[in-house]
Order: sequence, then C-alpha cells, then structure tokens
Amino acid sequence: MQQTLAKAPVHAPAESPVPTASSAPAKGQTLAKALSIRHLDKSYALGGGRRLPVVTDFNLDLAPGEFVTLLGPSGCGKTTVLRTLAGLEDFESGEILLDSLSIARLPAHHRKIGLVFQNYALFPHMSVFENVAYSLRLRRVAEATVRSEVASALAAVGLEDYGPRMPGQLSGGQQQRVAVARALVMHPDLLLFDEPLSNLDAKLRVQVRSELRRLQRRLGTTALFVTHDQDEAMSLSDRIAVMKSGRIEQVGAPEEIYARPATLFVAQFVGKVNALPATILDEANGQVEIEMLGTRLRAPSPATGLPRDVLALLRPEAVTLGGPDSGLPGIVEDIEFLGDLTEYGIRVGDTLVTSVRSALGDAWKIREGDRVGIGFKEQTIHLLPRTEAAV
Amino acid sequence: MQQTLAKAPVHAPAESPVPTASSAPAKGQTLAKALSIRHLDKSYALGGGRRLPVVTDFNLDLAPGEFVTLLGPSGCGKTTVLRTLAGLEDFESGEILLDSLSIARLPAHHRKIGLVFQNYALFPHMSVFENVAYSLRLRRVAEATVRSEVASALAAVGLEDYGPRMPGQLSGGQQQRVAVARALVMHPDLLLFDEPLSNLDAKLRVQVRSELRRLQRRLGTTALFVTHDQDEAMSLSDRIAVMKSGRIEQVGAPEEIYARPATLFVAQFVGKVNALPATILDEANGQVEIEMLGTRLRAPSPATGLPRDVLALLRPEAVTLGGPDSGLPGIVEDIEFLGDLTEYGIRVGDTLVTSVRSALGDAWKIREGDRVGIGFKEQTIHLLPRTEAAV
Amino acid sequence: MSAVAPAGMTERAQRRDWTLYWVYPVAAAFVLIFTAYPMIDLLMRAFTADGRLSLALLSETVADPYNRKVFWNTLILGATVAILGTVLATLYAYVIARVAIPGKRVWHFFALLPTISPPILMALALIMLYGRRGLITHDLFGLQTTGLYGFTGLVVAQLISYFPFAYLMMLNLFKGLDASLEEAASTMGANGWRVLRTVSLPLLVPGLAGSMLLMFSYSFADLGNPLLLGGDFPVLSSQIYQTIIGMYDIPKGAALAVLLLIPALMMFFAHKALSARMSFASVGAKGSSRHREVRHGGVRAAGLIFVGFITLVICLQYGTILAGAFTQLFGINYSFTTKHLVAALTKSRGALVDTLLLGLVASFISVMLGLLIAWIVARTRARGQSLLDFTANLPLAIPGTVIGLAFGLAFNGPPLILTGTAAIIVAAFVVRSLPYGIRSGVAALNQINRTLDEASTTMGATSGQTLWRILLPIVQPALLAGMIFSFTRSVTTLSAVIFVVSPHWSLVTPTILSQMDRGDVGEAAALSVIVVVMVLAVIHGVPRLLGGDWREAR
Amino acid sequence: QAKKLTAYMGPPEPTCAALVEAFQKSSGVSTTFLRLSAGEAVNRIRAERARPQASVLYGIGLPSMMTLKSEGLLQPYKPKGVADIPAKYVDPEGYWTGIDVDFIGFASNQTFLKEKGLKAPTSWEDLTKPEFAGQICIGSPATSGTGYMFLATVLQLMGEEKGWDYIKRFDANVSQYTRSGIGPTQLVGRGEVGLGILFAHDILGSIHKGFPMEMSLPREGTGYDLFCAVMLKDAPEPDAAKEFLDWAVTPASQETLAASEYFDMPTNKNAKVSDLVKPFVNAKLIDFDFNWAGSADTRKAIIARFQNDILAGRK
Ligand SMILES: Nc1ncnc2c1ncn2[C@@H]1O[C@H](COP(=O)(O)OP(=O)(O)OP(=O)(O)O)[C@@H](O)[C@H]1O
Ligand SMILES: Nc1ncnc2c1ncn2[C@@H]1O[C@H](COP(=O)(O)OP(=O)(O)OP(=O)(O)O)[C@@H](O)[C@H]1O
Ligand SMILES: [Fe+3]
Ligand SMILES: [Mg+2]
Ligand SMILES: [Mg+2]
Repeated sequence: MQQTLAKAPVHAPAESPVPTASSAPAKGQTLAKALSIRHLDKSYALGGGRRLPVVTDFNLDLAPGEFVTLLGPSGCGKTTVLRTLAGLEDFESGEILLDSLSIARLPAHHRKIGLVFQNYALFPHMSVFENVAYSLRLRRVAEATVRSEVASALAAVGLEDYGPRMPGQLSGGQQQRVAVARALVMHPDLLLFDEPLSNLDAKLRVQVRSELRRLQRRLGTTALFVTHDQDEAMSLSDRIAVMKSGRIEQVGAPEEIYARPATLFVAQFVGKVNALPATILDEANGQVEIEMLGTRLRAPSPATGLPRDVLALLRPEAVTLGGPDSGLPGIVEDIEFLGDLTEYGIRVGDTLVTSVRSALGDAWKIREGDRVGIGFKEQTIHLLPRTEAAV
Repeated sequence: MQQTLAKAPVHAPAESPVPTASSAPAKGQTLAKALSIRHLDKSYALGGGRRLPVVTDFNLDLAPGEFVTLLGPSGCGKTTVLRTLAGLEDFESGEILLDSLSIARLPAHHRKIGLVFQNYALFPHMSVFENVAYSLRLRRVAEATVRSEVASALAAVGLEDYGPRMPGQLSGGQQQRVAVARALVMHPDLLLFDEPLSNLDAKLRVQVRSELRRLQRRLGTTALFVTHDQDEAMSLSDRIAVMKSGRIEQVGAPEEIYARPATLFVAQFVGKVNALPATILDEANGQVEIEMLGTRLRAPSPATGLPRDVLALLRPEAVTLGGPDSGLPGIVEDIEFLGDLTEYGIRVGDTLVTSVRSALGDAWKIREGDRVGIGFKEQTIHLLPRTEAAV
Repeated sequence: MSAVAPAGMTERAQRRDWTLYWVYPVAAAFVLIFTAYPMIDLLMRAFTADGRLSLALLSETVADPYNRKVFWNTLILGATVAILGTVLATLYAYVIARVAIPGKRVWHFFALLPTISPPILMALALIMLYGRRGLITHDLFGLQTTGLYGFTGLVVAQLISYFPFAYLMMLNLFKGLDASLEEAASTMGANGWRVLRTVSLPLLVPGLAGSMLLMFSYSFADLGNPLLLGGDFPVLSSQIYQTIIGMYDIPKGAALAVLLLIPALMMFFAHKALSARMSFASVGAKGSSRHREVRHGGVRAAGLIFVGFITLVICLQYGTILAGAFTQLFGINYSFTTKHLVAALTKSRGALVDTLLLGLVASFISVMLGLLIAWIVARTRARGQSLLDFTANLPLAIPGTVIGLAFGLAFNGPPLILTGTAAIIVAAFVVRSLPYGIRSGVAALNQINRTLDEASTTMGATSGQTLWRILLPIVQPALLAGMIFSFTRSVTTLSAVIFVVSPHWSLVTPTILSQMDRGDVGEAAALSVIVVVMVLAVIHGVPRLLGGDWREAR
Repeated sequence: QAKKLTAYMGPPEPTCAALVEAFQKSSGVSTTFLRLSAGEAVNRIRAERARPQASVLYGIGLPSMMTLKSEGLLQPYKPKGVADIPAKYVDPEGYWTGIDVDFIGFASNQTFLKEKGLKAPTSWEDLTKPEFAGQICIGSPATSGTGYMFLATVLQLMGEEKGWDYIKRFDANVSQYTRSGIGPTQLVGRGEVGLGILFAHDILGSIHKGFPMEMSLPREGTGYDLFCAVMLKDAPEPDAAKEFLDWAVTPASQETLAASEYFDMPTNKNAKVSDLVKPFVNAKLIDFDFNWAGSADTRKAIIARFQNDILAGRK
C-alpha cells in the first residue's frame, strides 16, 4: 500500500465528494474544502475570429484535504485548467464549486486559491522575503507572525538564508522554490501547483515535495498538482487524473492508474508498457486464457466484457529475463543504462518486448546480441479492447 | 553496457582532449571541436561591494563531438558556467579553449555557441517559425533551405504544425521545445543546454531527448547539457560531470559515476544510496573483508588505500529482500510506491536500510511491519573513507 | 462581488473589484472638466456663426489657400521632427543603455538638460550661435547665413528642445527589455546592430511609435520657436496665435485649431492601433534585466562621438545662456557682472516661489492621474477607456495658447469659476503634461508580464492593491521620469499659462518673456539660469526624498 | 482698512513695478499688477467679461482701447488733472486718457552702416533701397502693435493703393517679421539685421543699454500711438481705480516712466522730458486717425490682406 494513502484514506467517488476532512486541520485553520469541477469548457481566441478549444467537458472532484495530481502531455490544457480555477481565465460554460458554493463568478482575489505559476511570476522589485510575505501583508498580519511564517515557509523549501536576495539574483531552481513558498504561506482553501518542481534536481525535488506534502497535510489544504514527473505523481498523490487534449481520461489511485489503466494512452503515459496483440481463448473463474506471442498465458479477467481481439499490457518490470533455455526465446537488441535500472529491448519474433531490471552487481551480465529467455508475471497482464488506437 | 557509449566510445582523459571526431561529421559540416575549460573563476556582484563566488577553479574538457552532462544541485553554478561559455558573463580568471583557440575574449555573437536558455528566451514578436529561422536569417541562408531546416527542427521536437503560432500562444512545454529547435538549427560549434526538457512529460522528454541526441551525433556537435534528471543524464551522456558549489566533484562515464562515485555527495546526487559505516578487517586478492551491520561481507577492493573506518555504499537495488529467515533480519518501516519500482525502508538494528524492487505482480506482497530478511549484492559495495562528511 | 455597476463598465470589469469604481470616475471627471469641457467650449466657437451651429467658418478656413499652405508646413515640420527626433533619441538611449562608454551619468545629464529649456531664450541662443552674426556660423566659419530662419531653424530648434523627452521614454524601455532575449540573439550570431534591429527595436515598436507621436505633437504645439525662428515658414500654431492675439479673432483661431486636430487625431489612432497589435510583455516573469553592454571598439567610439556631439550642441546652448547671464550685454559688452543675477533674484522672487510650488503640485497630480489612466487603459477592459485615453491625450496636439485661452474662457463663468486662482494654473499644467504621463505609463505597464498581476490577485490582492504594491513600484522609474518631465514642462511652459496667470499668482516664464520683450536679455538669462538650477535641484532632490530607489530612474 | 487695486499693465515689468510702487507710496492703496501685451490684454479682458479680475488697464495703445470700448468693456472716468493734457490725447466721452505718446522710428546698427558705408534712412522710400535688401526687421503686423502701426501709418500717409504698393516693395527688403514689436531690437543690436522699424522708446531703451544703434525718423512724418489708462467695466475696486487714474495723469507719475528706462513723451505738459527723448520732441507726426485704425473691421481687413498678399507670397 502506498504510504501517503495510509494516512489520508479518502477516495471520493467522482460525482459526490465526501465532506470528511482527511486529517485533523491545524489549530486556527478552517476546515478543508472540497472542490468540484463540472462540465468545464474553455477555448482561446486565436485571432481572425477562430477559437482553439483547449478544455472540453472537464469533470473532476477533489475531497477535502485531498491531493490530486493532473498528468498529461505537453499542451493538453493543464495550465489552462489551473488558471481557470484560480479565476484568471474566463470560460465558456461549466461550474466550479468549492464546498458546494459556486466560485465561478467570484473575482480571483476573493477566491483564496493559491497558484504556483509555471513561470514563477516572482515580483522583481521585492526581496525573496517580501515576495513570500506579500499575501500576509495584504491581510495585515502582525509583523512578528509574518517573520515566523515566512521563515518557516522558506525553510520548507531550503532557502532559509535567501530572504534578503532579489529574485534576479537567484538561480532558476531557487526562484521556483520561492514561488512555492509564497503560495504555501497564504494558507489558501485550495492550492494549485503548476509544475512547481520542474527545475529542481532529483534530490532536492524529493526533499521539497515531501516537505510540501507534509505541510499540505498539516494544513489540510485541498491541492491540485500539475507535474510531468511520474515518480512525483505516484509518490505524492492521493489520486491521479490523466488528461488528454482537454479531457480527463482516467482518475484513480496511483496503483490503479499504473496497474489497470483505462486506455492505452494512460498506460503509456504513466510508464513504459508493452502493448502486445493477444486473442482471448477462454474465460473461467476470474481468469482468461489468451494467446500472445505464440504462447498461451493466463491473465486476470477484466471487470468489463471484452471482444476476442485484445491488447495485453505488460509493464517492462513484469517481463523477466532468464537463460536462453528458460521461457520464450528472444535476442537482446538494445540496452539502455538508466542508473538504478537498465532497460532491455528484446526481439521475440517480429515483436520488440521491453524489460527492465536492476543490472547492478548481477553476476550474469547481459550484452547486446545475447540470446535470452523471457517470462511474464502473468497476474499483472491487463487487457484492453484492441480497437483502442495505439498512441 | 550503455548503448550510447557503444556508439561513441570517446573518453578523453581530463587534461588532454583527444582530437578524434567521435562520429563522421555530416556532409558540409565542419569538424567537431574540442572544448577545454581551465581554472575558471567567476563571481557575482551582490551590491554593497560584496561579491558572491559562484564558480571556482572549474576545469572540464570535452572531446570533439562528445556529449557531457553537468549535474549538480540547484544554485551550484551550472547556468553560470553555460552563460560564461556562451560569452554572456564576464569572469575573473581562467581560460576557455575551443579547439585550442581561446574564445574567452570573443564576443558572444562570434562564438558560434548555441545556448538553450533555462527560461526559453523566445522572441515574443516572432512566430515560432521565425524564432527557429532566426539564426539562419542572420546568415542569409536561402529561403528554401530555411524552410526545410526549420521544418525538420520543428519536427524533431514534435511541433510540425506550430510554425505560425506566436510564443505567447504556446504552453510551457511547447515553448521549451521551440527553444531547443532554435538552438539545433544553427549548427553551432558547441551546444549548451540549460535544463531544456524540464517542462516536458516523461514520454515526450524521452522522445525529444533521443531526437536531440540523434541530431547531435549526426552533426557531430560537441554538447554540454545541464539537467536535474538523473535518468536523462545517465541515458544521454558520454560522460557526466557532477558539480558542487561551483566546483567539479567528479567526471566520468555514467556507470562509473553511479557505481564508483568519488565522494558521498556524488553517490547521493546520482541516486538513492545506503551509506553504512563499516570497518575493514582484511584485504586480499582484490577483495576486502569488512564488518557492517554486525555481519562480515566481502567487497571489491578500491583502487586507493583506505583507512580502517570506511563507509560502505550500497544502492537500494543491491539490497535484496527475502523471507524472514533469509539473510539479516529487518522490519519493514516505510513503503513508497513509485510506479515501476517500490521503495522499502527496512530497519536493521538502529539503521534504516533502503531497498527497491518492482513490486508489480509479486506473489509475495510486503506490508509495513512485516519481518523480512535482507541480503546484499556484495560485488556492488563501494567503499569510501569515513572522514567524508555525510551530506 | 455584486452591487450595481456604474454605467460604462463591462461584465468583466464588474467582476474585478471596487478600485475601478473610484479610479475611473475620478480620472474621467478630471479629464471631462479640464480637458473636454474647455476644448469643446472653444471648438464650439468654430462651429457657430451668429449663435447657430454652422460649418461656414470652418469651410472658409479650409478654403483659404494660405491656411492650406500653413497646414502642409505644419505636417512636414512635424513629420521631420518626429522622425529625426525619434532616431536621435533612440540612438542616444541605445548608446546609454547598451554601449560600454565612460561617463554615462554625464551624458545622461546633458541629454535631459533641454527639457528645462527656458522659453524664447533657447531660440535666442540659437540665433546668437548660428545666426547671421552667429558666434559659430559667422565668427568661426565666416558664414553669413539666414538658413537658421525657416524650416531648417525650426527643425533644429525643435529637435534640441524635444528630443530629450523621446530619449527618456526610449531609455526606460531599453532598460525594461528582457535581457535574455538579446542574449539569445547574440548567441545565435547576431552582432550588436543585428540584435538591435531584429530583437530590441521590434519589441520597442510601440515605444517608438509613442515617441513619434510625442515628437509630432510637440512640434504641432510648439509656439515659441515658430514665432522666433519661423521666418517665412508659417505653421498652424503661430497662425492660431496671430489670429487670436493679433486679430482678436477667437472663432477663426478655433477653426484653425480644428484643422490642427485632424492630423493629431490620425496620429493618435495610428499609434493606438499599432501598439495594440504589437505589444509584447516581457519583464518580470522569468526574464532578467541585467543587460550586457556592447564592447566593440568601433561601436564604442561611434557612440561616444555621437553622444559627445549632441552634448556639445546642448552645452553650447546653455553656455550661451550662462554667458548672457553674467555679462553686461552678451555679444556687445562682455564684461563680467552679477547685476542680472541679483536683479532676477530680488525682483522675480515671488514668481520663482509660485512657480516652484505650483509646478510641484501639478507634477505630482499629473503623474498619479497619468498612471491611473494608463492603468485603466492597459490593464482593464472598462468601457469608454479609449475615449478617456483619447481625450486626455488631446492637449498634446493643441498649442498651449489655445489651451490657455480655452481655460481662460471656460472657467471665467458658471458653472465653474476658477479665474485668478492657483487651481486653474495647476489644472492647466496638469492637462498639458498628462498625455506624457499616460503614454509612458502605458508603455511601462505593457512591459510587465501579466502573470505578476495574476500572482498578486491569486494571493488576495484587489486590483487596487496590485496597482499600488506591484505595478507602481515596478514602473517607478517611468513614473519618476514622468514627474520630472511634468515638472520641467510646467515650469517652462509659457503659452498655456499666459491666459491663466493672475496678479496673485505670477510665474517665471511670462516674466522671462517680458524681460526678453523689453530687451533685458541679461536678466532673462539670469532668471533662466536660476530656473535651470531650481529644476535640477528638484530633479535630484525629490528622488532622494522619496527614497534611494528613485534615483536609479534617471 | 487698506484699499486694494488690481491692474493690467502694458509697459515692461520694471516700469510697472516702479509705477505701482510710486502709486502705493502716494496713495496707500496696495496694488498688484500683471504685465500683458496688447493682444493678451484684450483677449483676457474679453474672457473675464463675466467676472472682471482687474479694475484698471494701463499703458496699452489706443487702438486696443478702442476695440475694448466698442465691445463695451470700458467704463468712462475723467481723471482729476485731465486739464493739463492736450484734448487730442483724451477721449471726449471719457473712456480713455492718454498718458504717453510714442512714435515709429528707424533703428540702424552702426557697425552695419559703417561696414557698408551707408547712412541711416530718413524717409519711407529709403527703406526700399536695394542696399537694405534682407536687412530690415519689423514686428509682424498680425501679432505686434508696432507692425500694425507701421501698416496703418503707411496706408494713411500714402493712401490705400499706393500704400499697398509701397508695402510690397518694402517687403522685398524685409528679412523677418518678428512675433513681438520689440523683437527687432535684439536683432538690430547684435547686427543680425541692419535696420529695424520700432517704436522710439524701444530704440532709445536699447541705445541706453549699450547696443551700437542709432535712431532716425522719416521726414514725411511718422505715425504714433497713444498709451492710455482706462477703467474696466464692472471694476471690482472702482474707488481705488479712480484714485489710480487721477494719479496716472500727474507729472510725477509720468516722470516715473523715464526714470525706469522707459523713454516716452509724457502727455502732461508739465512733466519733464528725459534727455534721450529731447532731440525728438519736435518730430513730425502725422495726424493719426485712431477711429479708423482702431476699429475691429479695419484691423481684420488690413491684416487679412497683409497675410494673403504679402506673407503668402514669401517663399
Ligand atoms: N545575478 C546574480 N547576482 C547574484 N547572485 C546570482 C546571480 N545569478 C545567480 N546568482 C547566484 O549564483 C549561484 C549560481 O547560480 P546559477 O544560476 O548558476 O545556478 P544553477 O546551478 O543554474 O541552479 P538551478 O539548477 O537552480 O538553475 C546561485 O546561488 C544564485 O543565487
Ligand atoms: N493565450 C493562448 N492563445 C492561444 N492558444 C493558447 C494560449 N495559451 C495556451 N494555448 C494553447 O492551449 C493549449 C493548452 O495550453 P496549456 O498551457 O494549458 O498546456 P499545458 O497542459 O499546461 O502544457 P505544458 O505541460 O506544456 O505546460 C496548448 O495547445 C497551447 O498551445
Ligand atoms: Fe508653450
Ligand atoms: Mg503548462
Ligand atoms: Mg540554472
């Protein structure tokens, strides 16, 4: 089980957010709020009277205190959704509810929604300290409180000593962290993050993101997070929403999305996947028998009925490599070193099957051209109708 | 073996760049050039007469056509190094040689060095097409050539259809890709990339980066690449240079950096690592016997002599998990789902040991609180002197 | 957010917040009362004959061939000055902002000096230097030329007087450009010139157009130079002046003013359309504003020569005035004296104090008002903002005399009687410098990336708070420039105040004018020197008072 | 309680100041003044018709006064000592009272004369000589009283037809028409041009300042202007205004003019004439028709013709 879920076990069904606070809100904080986006439509004017539809019939519900990640390819409309929620963009139709109250007509500055901009948007004339203190100053918070709040927000992003610097004197990653601190400090009803850690190195990113998650939990703030980093999405989120061309493709817990993707697009987007054509031969006791790569395998039966022709999805880590005489015979065609893992492209007949394993310290070193035998962890096979177009 | 290395097996020793072109340069291209940075020092004025040293005694050599990645924590000076190479920053002392010719005094526009900016720096008044065509127009390239070059550069980053758009009408990731295309199209002597893929999703990133690598090879351009993404660094680079506070900590092939880091900092920076105190008991036939976590193990002997007190570095994937009676007994304290891998924190006595494995489809599901037995792939243990301060 | 929306605001504006609800009416009221009302009042005179509406006067005016010649003269002069002035200003600003040359503070200082050009005296200095017996043309080069009088002289005089305003505007824009754009261009092989031509200038197009508009308008409205140097090159402003002052014919003067409005209107709308199409925000999001300087030896030398030459021309002007102030009778009797200075300080003390006081008040009001209107124009979608912008900008195109006269006529009777008060003088000052405040405000605001506003808004700031805490500080340099401009303009304007000064509030410029009229060049020069010193003190003192940051602006 | 007075005045600032100071001393009325040119004064008084700001207008030429009178902007008042002033310098209806007389003269730059070996002109025709081509400067008739007075004089002296013909020939020699009537003093004084047509007091003032200039008059006779003092309609301070007008006709008041370097001929027979003016006391003056010259119609017609026939023809 995922660690974060263990502590915040709230999975609201799509259409009726459960109003239970996931964690005890901090003293003095208002209760966490549920967010509900219904049938949102939004397009941009392209000039010449043409409009580019960017978000189409977008539906998403967040339970109070929930942390949901929005994943999707570049240009699919993630930033646009966040900006619309924050009140920075007009939209054509749809409804946005925060704790059942519509905020669609509320001006941005009354929404109490914190947004970390993809381009940081730090105020160039204010020091780092003043940037972070800005929202507190607007609310005329006492100076002592401002100092301590800002100090702790800066500490959370590892910039304790940078208060007096001007934004122009910071590196890209440092600027990004200031932007995060600035949003955290305002204790909003809803936190929106637009790729807030994209310019941080892996180590710092892990550090800042766990700090961020800790703070979000402590404050009980509902959060919507955009990232292009799967690890981040997987490890941070209560649930993940995968977007494609302005629509939601699937919403679900990280494992669900990873193990049982609703579409090939989702499967490919959250990690490498082998999508192999297969044919269903038989079905019995929650198992199906399929033919794939010329052999017969047993796979878990999917919830919904399927046609005969299917795609069998297999993650590379579910493809095991053994000696040339074990399993299906294949030839190693391609090897890519990725640090903790090494990726192998194995040719089986006409098909290239991808497998990964941690090569480190293996007695048996695989080289390009080697003959290997491959096996499958059958219970991880996920079947989809073959009509689903490949991406 | 790493795939990229197989094709470009050039590992120049640090102080004498080997002038062999790593791959046949494309027709009409000049030969690839070697880059040599010697004793570079650079500081920023902080106001009030104070200066902040940012790059100190920086040395790096790139063989012609080599692709080197600069890795390092946020604010360590990566952008500064690139800007200095491109001629956008003055520096206090040091030398920059391109094919043995000093370019340190050459103005930026005579250097023929392409730089992809961390903040894109797209010209807001030009369409995407004109942005990419800019350097060609400067060189008065024939219109037909401009068209085809720009089209192929845009295709390389997956933006074939975006030529007529203005930068303001693009998403963050799209802008970033335009910036990459713009640098590629100018066929520079040296390509500098400042986190050019940070705003792309994993899938697109893999796609763009392999395209980028392919082009760089074809053109034979020497390249220095800044990223915060280890996978990227590992899979793209001929060599990796790890920076810390303005200095180079280690330069080497990806596997070397990963398997035999020179310092604890490097080890931690390029991936998760268990750094466990150990004592050397004996040394013989290229092997040492050490005591660690209360047991005795054999590890490969390091090249240099070591004190008795050492740190044993073990990657999480070299820590195997078995049934409670196999290996060292431990208790599962922490589980984090990361998609293809799951990470486990195992308590062994006072020490928390990290292990990863692909949990998917495992018959045996590990839960928090479970008792497990852990084992080590001994031949991957890397020893460092214990004086090395923990980071 | 609910409540009843005042008329004239879009749905979008309503959803914003209350700031617009007071800013807009305040700005609109001022512009209506002090710009629209007197102008309409005056223009109505051009459209009435025998108390009834009629186009007779206007068509008579247009039919007159002499007027047509004057009209074309005005256009040609305006276009020449606008183009040359913008080129000079842009070059100067570029050299100061981007080329590594020594002594920038000095060059900058001298470039701004002509903004404090005392009326008439500058033209006189020109005559003394370049006239038939000019120290330079005649005594140095042995020429006996009358070339100074007419078109050439007017171009030179207007360039010297007005190029600094365009320079100031361009300088702020150059400084505001996102540095990484220029850097990107240079890494791609563009040298300084190409960077300028392909990246900086296109990004500055709205600013360039603004500067052209400004120069055009100043040329239109300039009266002093055409009167002194016009020779046989009559232009509309002097024609209007002659019609009203010489022939006492207000309706015909008003009709001529209508003629002047046509090109002004066209310029205004052309500029507006252009900047709407071509403004690109760049500052502040991820960009940087540390600009690299061009180090190329040839460029530096050329830059230095250019800047030095302009500075020399300016210095000669002021040197002449300074010499005039401290010699018995410049050109005739060069013996040193301080008697003019003493006379100026004693006899004109009242005028100096009043001018300083009213000028300061007016410059403050006009800058704040200018920013508010700029904000309405650049950052809101309030209905009618275009009209507001246009009306507030009208005085650019109208000779000060006409405005002054309109003021005098309009505020002498009900509903609003201001004759003889300080308020009317301040209002006249403000109305005249407001356009500059708006133009530079709009240009500065357009350079600020909107995500900054948005970031502020999401953190709970009303648009007013965003304006005050984010936009205002960032445009501070432009604002300060505007304030300096407004102050100097107020202190040196002549035409606009001649009908509104009263025995109770005297100003320096009419005093200088009458000293000149009676031939007391020495005293006029001395008073001018005092004015220059006074203005310099204010320019350097006020920023210091307002805090260190403001000094950067210059 | 001290009385107050607000006055609009035409003479140069120091002269006004000296006058006001002297008046305050003798009467105790605290007086503020504003210096205005003729055109400015007329327009301002018109603009202020509904709410006059000043009570007195002093030192503006008669034609402008007649314009004001015809528009009903003046109020009649005969000052107490008016008997000492010749009748032709006083309005029979009492609307205006002449204070000082000034006439048109020729100013020549002595350096210029010496260099070219020329003599100062002494007749109107002299001005059209080719030696003076491009060397004459005069205030524009459209904006300056001087220029208008010159036109009116020439037209009265020579008649309509010959007058315009003369002006055309004269124009050929003109280098520049300046904005203000006094403008040419600087130009003549510095040698920018050789000759200037100016009011005598401007020429004498410049000579007094040290410019190398001399003055000559046309022997055919020259035109003159009468500078007057008047009380404005609905004057806010009528009593003080009357007091001022009474004082303005006194010799003491008129002598203040010359004392402040304003060299005119006083109208009061008993006032002393300054040394600089003395040589010209008997200058030949034409019988100037102010009724004709001062009427708004004449003015419009003359200036319009001047602009269309003369100015428009200059390239
Ligand atoms: N203009 C400047 N003035 C002062 N200090 C600066 C300036 N620019 C950068 N710095 C500082 O110099 C250091 C190095 O900055 P640099 O931009 O090179 O970092 P970086 O390695 O690229 O970091 P990142 O990965 O976050 O982009 C940082 O500590 C930064 O704060
Ligand atoms: N102002 C605009 N005018 C026209 N089109 C726009 C505008 N802003 C964005 N778009 C387009 O809308 C689409 C969605 O943009 P958005 O910024 O929401 O993408 P995104 O999902 O955030 O992508 P990324 O991960 O690259 O940041 C893109 O195709 C983009 O080109
Ligand atoms: Fe003026
Ligand atoms: Mg985005
Ligand atoms: Mg950086």
